[in-house]
Amino acid sequence: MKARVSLDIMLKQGILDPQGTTVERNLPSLGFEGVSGVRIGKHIEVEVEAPSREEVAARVEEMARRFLSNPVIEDFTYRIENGSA
Amino acid sequence: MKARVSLDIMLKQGILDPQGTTVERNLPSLGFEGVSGVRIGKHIEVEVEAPSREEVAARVEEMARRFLSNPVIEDFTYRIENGSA
Amino acid sequence: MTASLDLAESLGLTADEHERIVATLGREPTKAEIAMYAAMWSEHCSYKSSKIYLKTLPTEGPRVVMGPGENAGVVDIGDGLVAVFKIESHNHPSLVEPVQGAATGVGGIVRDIVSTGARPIAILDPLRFGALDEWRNRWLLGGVVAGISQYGNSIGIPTVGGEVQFDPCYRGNPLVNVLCLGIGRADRVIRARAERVGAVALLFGNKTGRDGIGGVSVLASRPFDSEAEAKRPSVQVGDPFAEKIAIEACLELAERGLLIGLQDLGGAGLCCATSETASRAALGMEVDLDQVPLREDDMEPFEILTSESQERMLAIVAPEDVAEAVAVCARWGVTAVAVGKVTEGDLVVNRRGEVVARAPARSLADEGPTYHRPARRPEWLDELRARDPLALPAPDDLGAALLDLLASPNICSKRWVFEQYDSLVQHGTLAGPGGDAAVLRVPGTGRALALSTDGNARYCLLDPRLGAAHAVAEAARNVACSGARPVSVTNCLNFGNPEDPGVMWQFAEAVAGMGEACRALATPVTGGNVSFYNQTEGENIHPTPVIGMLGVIEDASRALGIAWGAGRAVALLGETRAELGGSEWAWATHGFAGGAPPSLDLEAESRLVDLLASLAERELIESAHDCSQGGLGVTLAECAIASGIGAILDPATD
Amino acid sequence: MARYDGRVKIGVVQFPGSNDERDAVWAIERLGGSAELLWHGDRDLRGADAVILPGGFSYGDYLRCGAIARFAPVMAEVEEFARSGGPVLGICNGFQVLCEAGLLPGALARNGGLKFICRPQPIRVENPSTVFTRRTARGRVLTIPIKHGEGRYITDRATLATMEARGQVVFRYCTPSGEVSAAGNPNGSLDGIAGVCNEAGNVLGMMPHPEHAVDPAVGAGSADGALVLGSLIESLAGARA
Repeated sequence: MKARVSLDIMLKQGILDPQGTTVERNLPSLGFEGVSGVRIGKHIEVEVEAPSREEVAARVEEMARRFLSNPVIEDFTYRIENGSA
Repeated sequence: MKARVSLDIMLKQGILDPQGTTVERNLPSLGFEGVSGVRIGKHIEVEVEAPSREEVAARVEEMARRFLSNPVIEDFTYRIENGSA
Repeated sequence: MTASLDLAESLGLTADEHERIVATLGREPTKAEIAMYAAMWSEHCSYKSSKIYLKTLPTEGPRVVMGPGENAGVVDIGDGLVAVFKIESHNHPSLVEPVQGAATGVGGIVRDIVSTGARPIAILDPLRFGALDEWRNRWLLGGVVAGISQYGNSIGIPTVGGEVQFDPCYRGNPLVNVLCLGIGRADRVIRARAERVGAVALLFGNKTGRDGIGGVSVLASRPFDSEAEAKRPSVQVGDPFAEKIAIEACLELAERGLLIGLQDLGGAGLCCATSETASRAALGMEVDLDQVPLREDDMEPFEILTSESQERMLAIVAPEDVAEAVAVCARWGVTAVAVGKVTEGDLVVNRRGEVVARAPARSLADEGPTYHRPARRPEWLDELRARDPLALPAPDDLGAALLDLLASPNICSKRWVFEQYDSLVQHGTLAGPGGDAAVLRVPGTGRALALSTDGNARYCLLDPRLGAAHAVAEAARNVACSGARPVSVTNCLNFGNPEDPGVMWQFAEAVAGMGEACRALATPVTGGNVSFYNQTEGENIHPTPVIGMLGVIEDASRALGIAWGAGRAVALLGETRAELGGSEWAWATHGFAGGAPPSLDLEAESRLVDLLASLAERELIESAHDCSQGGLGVTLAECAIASGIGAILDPATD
Repeated sequence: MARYDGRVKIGVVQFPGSNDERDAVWAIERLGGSAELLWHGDRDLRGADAVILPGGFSYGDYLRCGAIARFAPVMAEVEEFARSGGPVLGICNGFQVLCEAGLLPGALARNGGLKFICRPQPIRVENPSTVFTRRTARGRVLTIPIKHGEGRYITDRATLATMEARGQVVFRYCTPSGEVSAAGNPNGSLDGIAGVCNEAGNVLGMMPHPEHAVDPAVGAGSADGALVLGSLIESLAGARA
């Protein structure tokens, strides 16, 4: 089957996110109130060809851990959007 | 209420995504087969304080259109994760 | 065994060091005190294994304004100006996360220069990696260069030189050394001293988080929610924008004369900056951790004190100037908070109304242990030295051999690397990357400064003393080839595990050789850095002392490059001998590393350097190029490539 | 506003994170104009005859290059000045700020090769009749250094067509011999575009750095940048003569 998967790769909690902090600090001066906790990371969309949904998940996890993210400073989450037989 | 919102900002279809293509080209050499259509953009998480869920959505959309994305070359989608009253 | 001894030992303090702490304090140390001593008495901060050798180096000279022991070396360059420069290493963080490890290496050395009140005008990056046929080393190279590019370009300081070398010994331990040069006013050099009782300690820059707490984190009394977080290595994410606004704020504070003292928060963070500035003025400091802006609210005192969050500075300001200083910082978008006051007594640290640490600043900053580690020449060296490079088969086709050498990783063009660096900002770069030395205009004068970084680890493997002397001599020749007179040296000493007697022997010999050469060439050492424990799965790297040499060109219009002009005569200065020991040809062609390094006549080197500078000053030569790695053939080829003009050479004529 | 020495005065905006603002001031003064830094937080152009938005990494280039800088208080004045016909030159980061502010069409995205590039770059003059290019000629090749990581110009086909028709494409990347081709294009920009102006021609954005090609002793060893900055100074002096 061919599944569209989307991953979000964010810096781990407690690790400085310079982009997030700088954007957050400047939002009020741009006229946007009541916004906090800004964190910015990567969104990756891929199509994965694999025998089963479990296979798709396994391949995505391995790819995320070994290549798409750096486990030392980043965490990742993923969603398998649709699976066509 | 205070809601956690996550946005995904991607280059519009048809606009070259060099990061995505480079990652896609390198995946086979690292042993990952059957992966295609790699596209890489930004994932942004924010907390929005607003009277209602509709208000949260309106504020997020305005912020995304005017600041968080560049409408000339980017599209955005967003999800309101949880809303605490 | 008292609880505090267990904790102390788990942080690398020995039993007798713990005993000395108990004697100094007259009681058991608190958890925060143990963390402070462990950080301040670490190899990185106290130089405990290297101190006895480093103090043999020549550090005096007519131009030296500030030598080792301060934030950076300061040298007089005339016109009421000083050059401030230093080199540091960020090897271990770069192995774990290459982009951020290298980026924060740039950030740290730049803050050392800025803390003397000087504006940084140049960065050089000597880098060393394992062999390129391994994917991991290509990943490390790409990451380190990207980190230096992103950070250095963003803070607006041109990266104008350095080197990239490859050797299998660096496979699990890349060397990321970064040199920074700044220009300041001679009458306004800022020292890292908390000079005046009652002065206020102002912390400014980024918030403090749990970055880089590494080993000390074992002290944490809260449970770690994940195994990864428990052993999170000392990785910090750099924020070049926060650095840029902190630099501009610092320079404006200095210009307005608001600074009594200034120090970067680097290794051992706030604990180091407070204890060192107080100790240098033989005073104490009262610190209130409640004032420190935190990134995470549940941080314990020991974490706040030893955090190595980036882009933070400690300024010592007179009470009446604090308001203006805070306003200057705010104008640049930098938060500045008073966290302490200079006192007569000890360094006293308060947290939520309670004294969590009290110790004499001097004992933390200046009374660290001094080790006399055993040093012994390793036996494997004799076999290596016994090999005869002259027995290697000579190439039958010299042209092909030269082309192979020019294409080898250590000699080939590094344009792929330095084109990722902004080498133009500040409109002062007379000679950028790719030549013998970087040459930079001194703003507002007719002078220029030349800078070169050099180090040949293979020579040092074969003979650490001679190899280190060669590094100084080659750096001097490089700046002389640009028309400059060598003035002073900074050094980055990258070595293996000091607990291995062979490594300590290499270190002792290298420092001795460096000292000899610096004396012979009259280039005193104004500071530097020692990095031990560089090894891969227990295998030590080759001894790699890297020398940063500063030279002065009185008339910038007389600066030289390596490109020659058409129709010019080409002369070789100095003697050529049949010496192929440790040569790049033998290594690149036959994978051979053996024999003895080439001989070195320091007196002749000194005369050669003077001759080159005088020829340039009298405009008797138009270009010059140092003959080093790869030999004469490579040197001539590089001149031709740089100018696009060939040459007909007949070595037979004398 | 009395002009104390009659020299043309150019305001150079300084954002937090700008790097080439002092280089621009130095280059303008070396060419006989006078230049003054304009603080991003002040809504005041201090009577400048023209405004330069300099190169650098305003706000660290976080989120997008120029995304935050374009909201700076000074930008309200710059937009008004531009709309009233005042000359505005955006160099590198400045070009990105002008696009984000909607003063110029299109956007600057990450280089095709994903790497920051710093080297001398041949560019071809496509429109010699703006206040920034009057000292050049159509088709002339200038060598001006580029140093950027996000310089790939993008716009949609329809906008490009109208821009071409109105001569809004001012510079294109090319080979040393002046050929606009893939070989001469360092970052994958659409049709090799290196610089564009607005419809009225008084606002120019260019990725190459003319201020780093005024003194041939430094940087890229070329003085072609003096033709661009010199054109601006000359136009202003002429306008007031």
